[in-house]
Amino acid sequence: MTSPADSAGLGSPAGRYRMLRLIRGFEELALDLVRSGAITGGIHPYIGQEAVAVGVCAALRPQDRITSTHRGHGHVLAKGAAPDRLLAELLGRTSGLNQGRGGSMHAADFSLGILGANGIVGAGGPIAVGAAWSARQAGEDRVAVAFFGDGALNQGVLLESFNLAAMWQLPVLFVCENNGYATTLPAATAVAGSATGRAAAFGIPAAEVDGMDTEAVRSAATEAVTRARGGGGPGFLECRTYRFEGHHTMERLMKLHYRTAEEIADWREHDPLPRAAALLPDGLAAKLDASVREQLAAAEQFALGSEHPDPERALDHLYADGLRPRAGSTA
Amino acid sequence: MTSPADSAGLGSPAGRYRMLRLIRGFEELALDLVRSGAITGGIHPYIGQEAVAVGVCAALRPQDRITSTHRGHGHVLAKGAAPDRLLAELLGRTSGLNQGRGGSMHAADFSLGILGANGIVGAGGPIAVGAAWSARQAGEDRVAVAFFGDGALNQGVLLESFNLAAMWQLPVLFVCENNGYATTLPAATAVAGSATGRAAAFGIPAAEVDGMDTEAVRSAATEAVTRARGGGGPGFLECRTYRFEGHHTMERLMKLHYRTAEEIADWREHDPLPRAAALLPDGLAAKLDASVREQLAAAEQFALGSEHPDPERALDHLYADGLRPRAGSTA
Amino acid sequence: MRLSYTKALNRALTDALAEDPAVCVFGEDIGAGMAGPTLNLLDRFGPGRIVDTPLSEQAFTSMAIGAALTGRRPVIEFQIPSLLFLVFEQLVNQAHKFSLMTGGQTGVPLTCLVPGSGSRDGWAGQHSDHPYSLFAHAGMKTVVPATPTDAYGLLRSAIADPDPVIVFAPAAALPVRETVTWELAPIPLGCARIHREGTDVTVVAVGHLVHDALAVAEELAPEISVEVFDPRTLHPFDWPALAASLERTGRLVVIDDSNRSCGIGAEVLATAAEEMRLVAPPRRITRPDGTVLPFAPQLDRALQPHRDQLRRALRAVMK
Amino acid sequence: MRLSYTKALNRALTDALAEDPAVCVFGEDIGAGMAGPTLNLLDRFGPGRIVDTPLSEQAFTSMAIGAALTGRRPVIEFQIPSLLFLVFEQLVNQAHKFSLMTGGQTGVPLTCLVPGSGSRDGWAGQHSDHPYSLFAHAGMKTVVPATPTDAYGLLRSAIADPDPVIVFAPAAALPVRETVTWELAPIPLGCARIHREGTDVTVVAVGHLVHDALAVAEELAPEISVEVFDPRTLHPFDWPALAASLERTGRLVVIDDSNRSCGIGAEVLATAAEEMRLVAPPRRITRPDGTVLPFAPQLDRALQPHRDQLRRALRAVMK
Ligand SMILES: Cc1ncc(C[n+]2csc(CCOP(=O)(O)OP(=O)(O)O)c2C)c(N)n1
Ligand SMILES: Cc1ncc(C[n+]2csc(CCOP(=O)(O)OP(=O)(O)O)c2C)c(N)n1
Ligand SMILES: [Mg+2]
Ligand SMILES: [Mg+2]
Repeated sequence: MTSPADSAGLGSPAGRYRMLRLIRGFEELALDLVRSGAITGGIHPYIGQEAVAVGVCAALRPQDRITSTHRGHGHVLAKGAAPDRLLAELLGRTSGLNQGRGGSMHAADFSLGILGANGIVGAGGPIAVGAAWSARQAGEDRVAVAFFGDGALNQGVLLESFNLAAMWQLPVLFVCENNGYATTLPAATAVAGSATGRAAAFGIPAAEVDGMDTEAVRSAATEAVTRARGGGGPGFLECRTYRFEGHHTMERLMKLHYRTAEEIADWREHDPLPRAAALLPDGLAAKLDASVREQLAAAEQFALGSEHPDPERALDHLYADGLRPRAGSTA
Repeated sequence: MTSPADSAGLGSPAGRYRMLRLIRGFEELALDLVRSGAITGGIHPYIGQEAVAVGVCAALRPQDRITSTHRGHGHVLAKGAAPDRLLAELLGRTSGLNQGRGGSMHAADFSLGILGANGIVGAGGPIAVGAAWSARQAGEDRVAVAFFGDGALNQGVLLESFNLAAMWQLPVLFVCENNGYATTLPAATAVAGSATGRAAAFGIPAAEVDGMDTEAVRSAATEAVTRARGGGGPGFLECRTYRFEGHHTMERLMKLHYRTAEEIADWREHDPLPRAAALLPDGLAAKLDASVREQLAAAEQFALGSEHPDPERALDHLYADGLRPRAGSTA
Repeated sequence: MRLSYTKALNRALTDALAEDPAVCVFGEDIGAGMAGPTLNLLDRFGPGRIVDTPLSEQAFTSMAIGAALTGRRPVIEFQIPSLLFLVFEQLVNQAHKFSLMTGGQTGVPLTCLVPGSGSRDGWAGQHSDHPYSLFAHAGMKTVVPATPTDAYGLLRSAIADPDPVIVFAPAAALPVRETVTWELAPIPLGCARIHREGTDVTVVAVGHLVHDALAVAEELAPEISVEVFDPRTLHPFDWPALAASLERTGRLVVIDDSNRSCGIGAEVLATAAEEMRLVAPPRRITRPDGTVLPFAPQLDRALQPHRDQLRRALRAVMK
Repeated sequence: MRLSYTKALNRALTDALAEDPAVCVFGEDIGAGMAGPTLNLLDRFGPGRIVDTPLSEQAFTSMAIGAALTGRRPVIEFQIPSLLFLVFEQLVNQAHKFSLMTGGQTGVPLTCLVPGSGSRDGWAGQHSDHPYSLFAHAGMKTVVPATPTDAYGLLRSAIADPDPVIVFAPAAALPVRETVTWELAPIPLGCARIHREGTDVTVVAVGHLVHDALAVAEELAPEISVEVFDPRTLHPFDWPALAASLERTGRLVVIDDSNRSCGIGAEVLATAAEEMRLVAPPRRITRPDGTVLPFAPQLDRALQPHRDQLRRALRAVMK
């Protein structure tokens, strides 16, 4: 098992590029494993949106906390989770981050401040607000970040949490990854007004940023995080981005026509990876690519070689106090 | 049983004054009946806020619809419900609007487009949006109005419904009665940003109006209702107002210190009744007062003389198809 | 005609929409027909009646209630069973209560459809609940069809009903296909179906588990004569039919994919123990108390009711 | 010392806050102590720990979960039982599931307190539910204390518990007072209490109905020897204690203020029928199926379990 990188690894352009590549490579590998049937249930691939996770997490300290979404692999990796253990989680192995109990949509690593991906759109927002409140209560200068999509902008609980964060000036950064769609629904037909306007109406400083540009995201996030850490209250970032793949791997089996091939091709022109690679000295990107390939090959080997959980232990951890619930049959 | 007035009765200053007085008198009578124990459970008195209900309903046609709140008597009366049947409802009699099944917090008269008071803060908002959608579907030019308090501005479901109304340009008017408090919580410590700014962020035209001035409310409501009826989409009114009584009649039994005596006295200076009376020819207000007194005396007699429901029929109407559920005991 | 379960739901929606202009559908990605039951509805009936909604379950559920209060017959499709938790207030505290609280001034003809309830392998804890017992407790009319024909007929009746009805289409039943040689037609709510007669034991099986019960009944036929009883509607439950079945068999096993405590399994055992003929202690097979389905497929499956438990329970009640 | 139920809750909160700086309270109008249990807490512990919240139940419940995930022990006071419907997703789909889904990385030490659950005369349909069975089904630890001492002790244990716990304080139990001559202390969750021993029938009574059961037991003492069994915690339920009681009596009546179908009454009958000694068919007294309490006091009362039903049921099981 490799030791987890921490978010400090994102301090240099090279570190950030490497993380972009790691996420991209991880997702490609996961797609293969979904296709082969090794990963049950499929995933929501993050490919195309890597600059958001990397740019934001580059603005964080290891003790800061995040909440993530159904499309969470990028956030979890960028915050420092071990790719091999994340992959093992996707494969449902005991060496997984969650011992195979959570899978893609619930990957978490509390030791790194990763309070979990979440299967319910918008749910992570107020949880991050709670973490921010906690930090202030404990007298710690930890910041919390909530990642969510454009779809979540229409979830009441998220809007409620904007109000609480603003009212109480909590150290939380709301990061909206606007990839233009909630599954098949275009944001333009779903979000009245603007994302930033919505946050601003609660008195939250809100900025829009090119979500395909890691450095732009990082600088906007750094500004907001610095303000929040200093007691200046919450911030909101709308990162304009795009997912290159379908909403979920299931989509590959369906004929859906909600996006045109041209639109996808256009956005691929803005791929965050070449953009980040261009900032590096000649040849470095290729070297980093190679090291990521190795890391992922090792991760795959680790994960595929890990144990499947024992069905007898299916109810482990249902209660934190160890309470054993009654079985489903007495016969 | 008197015949219900319809909202057209609010077409003249005299009609509006009379309705203000009717609501005020009704609430005073209800307070007496709570004190005497005749009304079980107490009420949320509307005294002080009458100009909002009357001003808004004066902008409506009989076929328009409203949803109301826990503090709903004013809305229900202004939309034309018979005071005697509303009072009978508060007393739990079979002649009540809801046959004694609803009480103060659920008073409704579907024949007049009154889709009900509601015990859950914010719940009426999206129901009105649904009624507006329905009307458009049916090709009718009916408008729907949702009344709610400042407290409801923090309910996610209401914020969600702003988005749907705006996105789909539905004929609905959101009326926020900002009386400064949600029970004991001052709006200033609960609502980040402004009420109108919050609605405006969804692209809803939003105006603030003096909620103690019936004519100002009426003119702002008329503008919004006319626009909505003509296909111009939703509107939002923030009516600044005040309740002269406690949050609920229970409050009389408690020592709560969330408002000062001076504050209450200051707001009483803005009582909507004298203001509306001043617009009338000399002596008319006194005449209308007398006619309201008579009407309420008759209502009281009617209501107190009405039958109590039969406990054997406690489950009547549980299902609209007449399904009789199993009893709570077979012995 | 070969009819799949999903296609049956699709047909029911199509026929209801065609028959009654008041019927309309709300939900996420229903324009694309993503979950199946709404396929092609948008093309045929247009965006005025097939409404692709933003991710605002609470508001659009309440909106549908408002529409139902004013003459429409809305159907809502929910993508995941746990979205029902998100709109629990709207369903249980609003839709269910309007009729009584208004003294019968209105019904709320709202239908909620959950295609893919229960576990779908690999969707993990927040997407795999089977919360029908919660709604039976609250008193909403609750329907869990096991077959395509029943799915069609019960969904039609749900839409026509003046009260709110919730229809669970278990993920494990979606692959079921039937050769249908008869005319599809509405099936009344509240009527059980006996899929197989027997004289020794009555097995009450809910939803997809009807098929497991039938398989086990066949398998054990030489040994035990099993009656397979599908309630189809959990509330109102067809108690007279159950009493009649127990008159014949006197023995009862329930197989139910909801959590054990206070599940429909408990209700069936309780009512039978209280009011019906039982010659041996009854048994139920359920998910464990308070189950959260773990992600790993082996763990997920280990917590769902399975055939082996049913075999053991049948033998136990025969002892 | 004369201790009221509400004061006992107030003491439990005060003692927990004083003992552990991680404990904090969220809720509406708790600064003013409006419902009773939070009286004077703001003065003593300050706004940093006693947090008067805007009317955003979903967000502040999730916030409390976030706080619980990061070292705090939040208590939320809900003003009305139906607010639990509004936060059903947050409680059942988030708080309850974190421990298993994270593979044991975290607990969620969150306590939800509902002072005034069930009917309060005249509050009508949306304010009068008693939804504890829903949470027992979902698997949240669910507590319904009947007496001031138990209210104190169980609330203390709930706050100290590493899992989410929901504590219902029935409106009809709030007027109960006790003369307390002992030291108040935590009472472990999951342990039933036998208020009165008997040899003929075990009456399982939930919450305020314990007092009705005791009164009826006294009254019928010359005729029937009634054991009054208060589960105190509905999930986890103290099954061994019930089995032991039924070993003695062999007869069972449950009196439970939740809806009939899939209520805790059903669970007790089912488990007893399945696994315990019963010499006569058991009985339960509940609210009717799918109850919505009408406003008029006579109608409201007619749908709640009452003593006369209990008398009849006791005589019926003795036949
Ligand atoms: C509250 C809720 N509603 C619906 C779903 C089903 N669902 C899962 S992801 C998704 C779309 C989310 O869109 P967005 O927030 O933009 O995130 P993206 O998928 O684009 O990353 C939907 C509808 C859900 N999981 N939770
Ligand atoms: C969702 C919800 N939360 C809490 C309550 C309890 N409650 C009833 S009225 C009220 C205050 C409402 O304030 P506001 O919306 O400003 O209306 P007002 O009472 O001032 O008219 C509260 C907290 C409720 N009924 N519904
Ligand atoms: Mg999106
Ligand atoms: Mg207010």
